[in-house]
Amino acid sequence: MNAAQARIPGPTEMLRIQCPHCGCRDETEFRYRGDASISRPLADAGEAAFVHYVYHRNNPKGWHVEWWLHVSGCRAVLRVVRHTVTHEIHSVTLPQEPVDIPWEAR
Amino acid sequence: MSGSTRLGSGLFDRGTTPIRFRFDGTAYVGRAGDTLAAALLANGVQVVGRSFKYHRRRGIYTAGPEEPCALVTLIDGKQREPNRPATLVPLFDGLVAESQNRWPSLRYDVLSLFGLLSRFLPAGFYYKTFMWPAFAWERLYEPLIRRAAGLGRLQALTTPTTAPAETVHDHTEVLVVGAGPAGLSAAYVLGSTGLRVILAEQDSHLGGGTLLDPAWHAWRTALLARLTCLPNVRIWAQTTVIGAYGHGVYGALESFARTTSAPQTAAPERLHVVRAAATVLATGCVERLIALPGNDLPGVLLAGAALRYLVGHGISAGHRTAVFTNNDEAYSTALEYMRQGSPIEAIIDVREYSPAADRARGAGLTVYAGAKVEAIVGSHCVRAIRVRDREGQRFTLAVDCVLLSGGQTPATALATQLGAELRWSSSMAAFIPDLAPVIGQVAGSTHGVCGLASAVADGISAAERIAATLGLGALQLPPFPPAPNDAPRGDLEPCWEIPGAGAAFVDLQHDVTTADIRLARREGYEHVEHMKRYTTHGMATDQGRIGGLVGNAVLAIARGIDFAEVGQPKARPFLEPVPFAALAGGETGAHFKPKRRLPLHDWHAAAGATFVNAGLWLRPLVYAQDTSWSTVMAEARHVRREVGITDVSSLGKIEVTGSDAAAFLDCLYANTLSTLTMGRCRYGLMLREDGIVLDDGTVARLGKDHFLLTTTTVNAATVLEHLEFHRQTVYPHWDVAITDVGDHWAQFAVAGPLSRALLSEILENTDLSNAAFPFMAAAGVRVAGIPGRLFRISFSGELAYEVAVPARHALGVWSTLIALGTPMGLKPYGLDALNTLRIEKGHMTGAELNGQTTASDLGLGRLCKAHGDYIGATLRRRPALNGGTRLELVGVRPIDGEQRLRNGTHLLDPDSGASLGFVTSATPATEQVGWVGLALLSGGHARHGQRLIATAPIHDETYAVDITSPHHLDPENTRVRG
Amino acid sequence: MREPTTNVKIQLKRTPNVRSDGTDSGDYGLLRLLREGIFGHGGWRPAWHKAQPRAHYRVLVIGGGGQGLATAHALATLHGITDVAVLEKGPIGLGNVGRNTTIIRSNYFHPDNVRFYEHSLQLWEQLERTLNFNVMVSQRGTLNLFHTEAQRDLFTRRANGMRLQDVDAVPLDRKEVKSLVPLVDLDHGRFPVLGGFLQPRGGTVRHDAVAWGYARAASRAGVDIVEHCEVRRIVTAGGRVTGVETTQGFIGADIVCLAVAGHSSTLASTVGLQLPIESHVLQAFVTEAIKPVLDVVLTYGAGHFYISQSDKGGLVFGGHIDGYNTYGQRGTLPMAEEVAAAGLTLLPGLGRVRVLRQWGGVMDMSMDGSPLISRTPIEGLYLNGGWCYGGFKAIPAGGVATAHLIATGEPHAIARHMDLDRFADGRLIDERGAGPYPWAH
Amino acid sequence: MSVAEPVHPNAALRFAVSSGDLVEVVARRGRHRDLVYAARARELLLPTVGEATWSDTFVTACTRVDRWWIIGPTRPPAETAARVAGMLGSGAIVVDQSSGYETVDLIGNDWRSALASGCRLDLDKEIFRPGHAAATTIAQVNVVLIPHPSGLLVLVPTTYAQHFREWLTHRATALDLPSQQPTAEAPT
Repeated sequence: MNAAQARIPGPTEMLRIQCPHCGCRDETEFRYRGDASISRPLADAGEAAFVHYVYHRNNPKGWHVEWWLHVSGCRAVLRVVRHTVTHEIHSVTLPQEPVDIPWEAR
Repeated sequence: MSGSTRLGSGLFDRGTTPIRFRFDGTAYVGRAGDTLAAALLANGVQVVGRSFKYHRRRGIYTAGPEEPCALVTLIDGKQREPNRPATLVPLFDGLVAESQNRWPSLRYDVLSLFGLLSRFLPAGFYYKTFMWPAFAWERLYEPLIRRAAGLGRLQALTTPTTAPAETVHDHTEVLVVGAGPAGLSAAYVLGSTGLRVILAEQDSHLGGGTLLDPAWHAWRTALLARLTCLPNVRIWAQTTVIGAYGHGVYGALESFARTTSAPQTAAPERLHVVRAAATVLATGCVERLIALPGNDLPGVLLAGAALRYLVGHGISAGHRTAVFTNNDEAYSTALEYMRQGSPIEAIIDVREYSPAADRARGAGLTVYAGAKVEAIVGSHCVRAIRVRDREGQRFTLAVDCVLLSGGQTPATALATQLGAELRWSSSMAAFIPDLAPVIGQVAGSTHGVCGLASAVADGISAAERIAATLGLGALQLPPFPPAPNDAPRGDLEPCWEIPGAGAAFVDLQHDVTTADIRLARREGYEHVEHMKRYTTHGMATDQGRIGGLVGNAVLAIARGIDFAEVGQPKARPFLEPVPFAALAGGETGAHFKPKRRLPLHDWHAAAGATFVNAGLWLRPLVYAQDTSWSTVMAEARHVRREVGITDVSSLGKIEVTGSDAAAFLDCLYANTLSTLTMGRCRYGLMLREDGIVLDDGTVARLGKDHFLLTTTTVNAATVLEHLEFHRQTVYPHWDVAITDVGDHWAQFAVAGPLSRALLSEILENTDLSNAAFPFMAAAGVRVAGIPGRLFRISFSGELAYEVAVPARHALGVWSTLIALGTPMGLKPYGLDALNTLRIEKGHMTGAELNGQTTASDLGLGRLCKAHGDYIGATLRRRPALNGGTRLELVGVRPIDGEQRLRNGTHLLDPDSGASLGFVTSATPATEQVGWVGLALLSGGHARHGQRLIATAPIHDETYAVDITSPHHLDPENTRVRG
Repeated sequence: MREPTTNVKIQLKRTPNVRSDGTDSGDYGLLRLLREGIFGHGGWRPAWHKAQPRAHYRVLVIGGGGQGLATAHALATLHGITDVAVLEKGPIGLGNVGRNTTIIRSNYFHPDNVRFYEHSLQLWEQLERTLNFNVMVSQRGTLNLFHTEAQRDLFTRRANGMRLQDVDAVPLDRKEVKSLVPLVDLDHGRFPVLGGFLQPRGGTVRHDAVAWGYARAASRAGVDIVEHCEVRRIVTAGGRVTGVETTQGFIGADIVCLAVAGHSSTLASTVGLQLPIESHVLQAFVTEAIKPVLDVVLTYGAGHFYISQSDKGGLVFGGHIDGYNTYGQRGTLPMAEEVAAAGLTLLPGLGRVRVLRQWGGVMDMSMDGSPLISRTPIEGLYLNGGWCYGGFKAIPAGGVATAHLIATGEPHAIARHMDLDRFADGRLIDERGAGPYPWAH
Repeated sequence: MSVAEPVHPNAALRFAVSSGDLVEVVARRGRHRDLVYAARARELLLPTVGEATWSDTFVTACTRVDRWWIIGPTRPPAETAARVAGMLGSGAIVVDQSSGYETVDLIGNDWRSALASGCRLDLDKEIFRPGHAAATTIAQVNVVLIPHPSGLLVLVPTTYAQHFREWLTHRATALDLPSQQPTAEAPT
């Protein structure tokens, strides 16, 4: 662990997600839908591009952009920027909104 | 028997009515307000249990949840609840308890022999032995080790007698943990602002340290009176915060004291899930022991615990007591003992000087300063102590009770779970947490603050900082009751271990000694986590609260490093052991998952159906209690020959609407749906992006921009999510609305050669001729006066229709169909018959759509669009997903008509004997002799006509089968199009 | 006991403290214990040598967990390659090998997986002798319950497949289930128990001892075990591995093997490699020690719950992964509630047993739920990872197979299917048919 | 600031099952604003997410973007849906859900304590009050909660409704709130 990571307040595991529509809700109301930093390739992108899209992941130890479906609430798909060590949530946005990534992760 | 006496009344007494209880078969009497531990002490019971490894005698060591020794089994009728610390069990009339880990009795325990062999059984001895001869481990050693396992014996009824526990969800602005002087003050200040506050206290008495100091009783009473007047403050006594889970979420376990031996109906605990914007951790300290020979003998206990027994219960722990300390706290106990007339033989203080020693001497107590207790002596319990004084003189004092105090260790577990940094405090010789202000504040003695008045001030200051964090600005402090000042204090002098001959224990439950820790270090298990795991130090039910730090210090000294550097193992949840039942909450047993009921559930039940679990659904399996193949086949043959009706309401139903709906479906389904004409249905095949089949169903076009999708029962929620996810993330610009109408529509399949005639009779003004309503047609109809929908689709392979009506009209419509249809031969059929019919026809369900098969595997490759993009289009073309040795769908028939074909049977290559695949679905045939089935078979499409060996070793069956097309019945579809 | 089917037993050169059959020549035993007992245990020495890293090794294994230590052990004892170091960022054995629910079994669907895990089970059966360290293998049986006919069919298929490969599998009816595990409530749960399938040779192993035993045997065979040496970066030149940057400086190597399941992606990313892996947390729980009540490893079929009782008496149980990427090792409350609810539904008699601790381990969840023992696109860089939650039971075979791949350049016969290329080709080993959604496996 | 919810251990938790009609309205893409104006012209208020409005005829609640639940009195099948569709015009997709959900009306003030064990939302009466609406999960069922001055409306998917009612009765028993068996009366 490098110095920057060591300064992050310790692990906080259970999630509360600030849904832009419903307010702060428990993780149990949402369904995780994976990495949101990758987008579906265009139809003619070829097999390698789709293999990459379906199977390969950055899986970072740090900030992660990911999809959560608010399945028990508004059923919106949310783009959540979350730290995979501390579970700190930096931002929650809708798919069509610009994503806000913390400067450390850029 | 020596031991303790009840000197008078105590703060916790609730009247003087005698409370009768039994321990190990002997009847005793205690007082209302006692814990079991207090009542045992008062009755002079010194030995209450045996330790885990060496089966040494154990007495009562503490007065709280940190108790490592006095674990008992509570007996309630036929049930036995093991491992309850007697210090936490409130006494009630008729309580029955038993000591543990001894046989045949507490006094004579055969396995105490282990104690004599202890020199051959050091930490980790089992890793080095029991290996020879090879067979003996399985046959001899391992069974013996397992038999010796555990402390108490559980005896439980498989159906619990109490109601299931419930989990309560709570929300608050501030959670204050600990109702000592700091916690009470913080809750009072914050509560006075109007914020919602929850104050959780593990103890059944609020007040913490103020309970044990009579000078503070007035303050405590006055503050509690003011606090309870605040309606926005919830005070939970007997509630332990068991874990801090981040994002402001905490688990808290509330216990309800049992007051009677009458059968209990309510759950004895309740789990709270608390969400708090900020928290005050005023969790106090735990007193720690000093490692020295004999420190585990019955009659040794911690000084603070002894004070609690005396002030709270009026009980003295001994007749002739010595105190061994390295700090000022223990002097309060000695002074109170003296005040109440229980003799203190001596105070042995490792320090050269402290103001408390002066005060004690002034009060007439004997204090040996700069001295040490080198050993506590006694065979069964404490008889004497061996003291070495400042000058090095050794002498023995006859005592029956030793009060130890090795200092106070802040309870830091919650703080570290919240990410607090720990810093070593040399004045406390312990770690003190620093919490990030956005999360909350640490206050009182947890924060390293000594003295009750200082704790109050620290609690107030923590509350002010929290108010500032929450944006409340400067506070007008509420008026506080007058409080005494703190006396001047002397510093603690660290004292971890008094080396000497004999075992000095650091973990009293697991019998871990300082020698074990040094051995671990010598063998290279020198990291604190390795030492813990190798010796099991701190892994007992008490989690090493009173000796954990001592053991780690012994390790640090052995390694010659700093305490701070040796660190300590992570304090994981739970802070106090949580009963399985409390953690599980109410959604257990029959309520573990919801039951989903069909709209016609009651009709099916009344018709005598046997129900089967299909996911969460209850579906009629057959309309009989006899579920044998003969009843199933009677239902299925009736459909083949006449007409049957079955409830398919559990199918998923999704409406997709909007000007881009057709284009959207073309992207989500592998086959083309935009070319579907209005009033028609089409089979739809949906893939995952990796090219594997996700689900299948029918798609009906009800309007230009209006489609109705059906999904399989099991995949209804998955498909809905799949559609919603892709609409929102991949196709967000399209005008598409997805609406789940699964519960709105009830749907019935009417199938069989007579189905057209029957429905023509019943449906109003509807021409069902092939010309007007061909195979795969869809239309709105009125049925029994209700507007509904009619589809000509077939899962059974027969001429068939599906009728859909709003669910609240299902019973009326179904009843009408049954009433009018019965004279024409209509009979209901269940899921098993439906399954028989579809297997014969070669239709698939979850057994074939198993998440591993491709469209090509299932013989549906030709349906997939050759051009254009859709989910799964690219990756389904990967070479390993097509042809070769892929498992492909085939039909299978035993050549012997008598031979039963079982699901899960493997199909072997007759030459090599290698398994080529397996049977997924099998049924007796309706119109032919024998069994038919579907199988997934390596290279199966090329194997039609081959004869293979079927084998099911677990059924001891091997026989020949023929591989066929999966369509056992009517491959030309003449029946469905008839 | 059957002989394991290890294919390669070439002794390239004499390795210290290793007999010709690859077992440790050993000095742990009853007599030694008695002698030390008499003389005060002063003669014991560190179980493994605390090595300082040298400047260069032929093989560097990153990760002092079960897989890494077993790989190094197999390199030294089966292939005579002793110029090996295991680098561990903290003390060894505190990752997943020290955080799991200790279960071993070989009941799988995919024939290649059955072969691999069965080989592992056979190696477990003689591990005490191999390591001269009692890891307390307890073959008490693993019992999977089923609650629907569809589940019974799947288990039947699996059991038949296992029996065809000479692996033990026994179907049990309700009565037999009840007599084996009297605590089970067959009838009152939401999904009554219809029966079960037992693998009698499945069981549990003392997990910490596995790490210590392998470390000791590997160290005695000449492997350097370097603790507190965190690898920051894998170093390459011209497309091949040259060594690693660590907190103790650069260490050169011809071959580097990643055995850091849970954190494979993080290290692979230092050479620009993306893996078909996400890291997810799997939780485990232990209760207070009670006298024996459960004699098998029991798996519930109607919810995520499995449980066994340790030799110390604690009931060890677990459930499903939390289901989102994480590197945090602590348990969460909703999962604790869910697992306990499933457990109490199956075993209502445990209601008054108290749960002592919960914790989590970070899993390498692969995209098809099966592991990776593979070369990588970078020459000299090998991967042992993607274990999902099956890594513990695979330790002996995983070590043997990884060492074989490193030593011979060819995949071991039991692990040919575990390569990285299978994702691009579509040769997926998706036991559950859950698809490329790691959180669903 | 808020005040903790008092518990009345002897009061009854009553609940009734309404037979009212339910319509789900979806705004077509890009037509949200038109739709809200069109509805307002017909005196049908379409609130924003998390809110509910009450008129003499309809209860309208919004728990999803661009979507509304409209609860009205019972009419012959699909008539309410047709009526709403007529009011809203082409900007809306109107789906009859009258059979898709059961409307359970919890009457009295005890619903907050009754739901505290199953519901993860903050039900404090200062925080969740009439005019609000929320979709959440209770007893593993996805429900919509619409508080009103004399109680709470709960929309429960029909096939889960019996499970939910059994759970509610069980909760009332556990809290010592004698529950009244469901009746088929409409609450409005």
